[in-house]
Amino acid sequence: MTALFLRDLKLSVRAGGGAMIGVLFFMTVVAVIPFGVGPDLNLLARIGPAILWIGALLASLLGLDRLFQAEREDGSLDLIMMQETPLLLTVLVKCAAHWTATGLPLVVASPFLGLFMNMDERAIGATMLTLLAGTPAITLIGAVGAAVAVALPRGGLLVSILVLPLAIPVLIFGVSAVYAAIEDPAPFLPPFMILMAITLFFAVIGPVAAASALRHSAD
Amino acid sequence: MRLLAEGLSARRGEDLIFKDISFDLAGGEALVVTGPNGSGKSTLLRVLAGLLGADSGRVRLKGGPAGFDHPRELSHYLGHRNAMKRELTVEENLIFWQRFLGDSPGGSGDGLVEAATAVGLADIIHLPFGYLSAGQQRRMAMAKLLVAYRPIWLLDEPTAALDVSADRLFAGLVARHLERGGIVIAATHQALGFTGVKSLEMTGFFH
Amino acid sequence: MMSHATYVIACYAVSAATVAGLIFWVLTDGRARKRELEQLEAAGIRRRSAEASTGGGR
Amino acid sequence: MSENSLAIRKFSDLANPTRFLALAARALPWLAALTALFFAAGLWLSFTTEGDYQQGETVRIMYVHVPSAWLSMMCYTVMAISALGTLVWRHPLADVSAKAAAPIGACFTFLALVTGSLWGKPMWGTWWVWDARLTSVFVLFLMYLGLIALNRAMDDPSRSARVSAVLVLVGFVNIPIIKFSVDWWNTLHQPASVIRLDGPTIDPEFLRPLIVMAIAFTLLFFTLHIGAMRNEIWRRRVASLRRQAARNAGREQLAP
Repeated sequence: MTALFLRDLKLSVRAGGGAMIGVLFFMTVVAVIPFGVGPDLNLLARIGPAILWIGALLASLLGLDRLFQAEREDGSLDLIMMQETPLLLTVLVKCAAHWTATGLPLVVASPFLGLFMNMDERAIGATMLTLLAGTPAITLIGAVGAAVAVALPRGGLLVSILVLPLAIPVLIFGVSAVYAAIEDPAPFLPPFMILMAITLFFAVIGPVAAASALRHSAD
Repeated sequence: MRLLAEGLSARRGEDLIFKDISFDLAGGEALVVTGPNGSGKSTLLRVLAGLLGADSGRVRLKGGPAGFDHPRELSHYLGHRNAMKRELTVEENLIFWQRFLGDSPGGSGDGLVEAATAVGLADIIHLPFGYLSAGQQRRMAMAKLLVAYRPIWLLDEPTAALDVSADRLFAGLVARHLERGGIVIAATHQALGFTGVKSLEMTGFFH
Repeated sequence: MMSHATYVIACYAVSAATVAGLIFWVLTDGRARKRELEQLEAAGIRRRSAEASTGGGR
Repeated sequence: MSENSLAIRKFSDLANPTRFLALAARALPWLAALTALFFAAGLWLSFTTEGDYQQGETVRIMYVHVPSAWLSMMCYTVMAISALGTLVWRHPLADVSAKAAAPIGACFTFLALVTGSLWGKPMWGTWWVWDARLTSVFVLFLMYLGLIALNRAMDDPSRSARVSAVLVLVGFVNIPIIKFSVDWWNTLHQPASVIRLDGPTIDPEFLRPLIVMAIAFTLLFFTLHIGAMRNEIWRRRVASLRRQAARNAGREQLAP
């Protein structure tokens, strides 16, 4: 299993890998927002956490469609599915590798983009923390979409359409936890706990659903 | 160890691909599946590999290691595609499969260099897989059969991209596997060039 | 105005780190490539143009 | 190699990668030594000169910030010229030069952004404002990263060369925008004070370390660029040798 994890990490940083593209997309999306809403620093500080979250959500969906499709195209998926290790464990490991390659860089880049958004230290810290807790959930939900769309010729866009509605709860609680951290009356912990619960929930549901989708899409 | 197929039939979508296929293979025996395109050779192998469900009938393993009653986990499956990543070197690919597949009980796989030598390409394992020609890629995919031990080999058109000398080399690998008591089931258009094998001709249906 | 010294030091530290990283990248990358070339040459693989220039005296 | 073969007679001689490698091997130690010398002088000057009465100690940030900002633009200009070389003159080294310059340019742009922020926090009270110059430099940074990603995404250098050359040239419109943004729009960033038609407006006390540091950074850029180009040439040779090795391995198999 470590072999699979390491291989997927290697593949994502090698030529043509998606590790850097996600962060770049994240930065570009966030950099474009001020052109749209104007350079009003107070306004940017207010909407900053939401923009960072939406940017991270879109960026982490970016490479997901290749998660199983690339394996299927070169025949590796057949071999992976024949093994005695439970398929859902394999899916979980693949998700972990994918998140380490694309999700973690987003979390690391978020404080810098927070500065661009004129957010204060508290908001930046809260955003980073919620992204750290929330982006794995997006990857895990995305794995289900990727598994469903694995056999489709142009599954890329479809994965995003399938996954985005499912990821809305993550967005809601992620953003509300950040705002709770900035604005005093609302407590930070309850939404943050719900966010972590969502992640844990999808850590169970995601691999199970993805594994069964993969089994049924075999041909 | 015996591999038994009893009255297998399979469908793809609504179409029946084949029906009532039975065979019985003991260790050291090979089965060559022949037949025209579309007669269901690949489907049969995928059913044996457990990648497709059989419509009726079943595949059984007798006298194998305890806990394995389907050949799936004791099989190597070499499909049309090589299951190697173009971006990684051959060495990285083989190490990955060696570690990921692991050895089945009752044997152990060859070392990396040994396996690459067996397919005649030991000096280029440090190259990225994408640099290799189609024939070399196919041979490296065969080296994958050697790095992790599996008693059963399921081979789908194994020699499609190979020239004559590589064909012979491959026949040697299969013969060695049979000598050690392995089972080989190969679907192919070409004669594999080894003797003493069972054969199964698939005719397909004409609607 | 000593409070600003932190910013100055941070600035020079970041610059030094970035420049050092660049230099390190160029050096290690060069070494790795050179080693690969030597390995290939040891394996008996030569560039055709190199063979031509040693043989023909271009 | 004889001394004769090292002499560059025509401009086209530079096109030969082998010549370039030989030249780089000779020039690099000198360039590196010169860079170190200028950096020593520049750093000494920048820490011994007086602080500005208005900016205080933070004026020392300028000695790093201005050269990196200047290099971020110069590096892109080098890449644009290389892109022209790829597309118009089909110069074989032009593509190597453009590819090698991208990561270096990205690093200097990053430095310009970071040091600018570190200056902005005490002076303007904020890390970042979306003003014309800052924003256009940030866009430049994103362009560098995009080009690096593009170069990495395509494994065949000859194919990627043209494509990224086109992209570099299209992106070049950003450079004049950065340069003149402070003059065209009235923004927070102060206007150019060194390179002006009517001579520098800056106090010679600050000008001296600034110029020495600018020279040092420029030398550093060229040293790194030549080094990176050499690495890129080596990388391509390794790749072509490997393909050759793969072909040879097939031939040996056929021979017996």
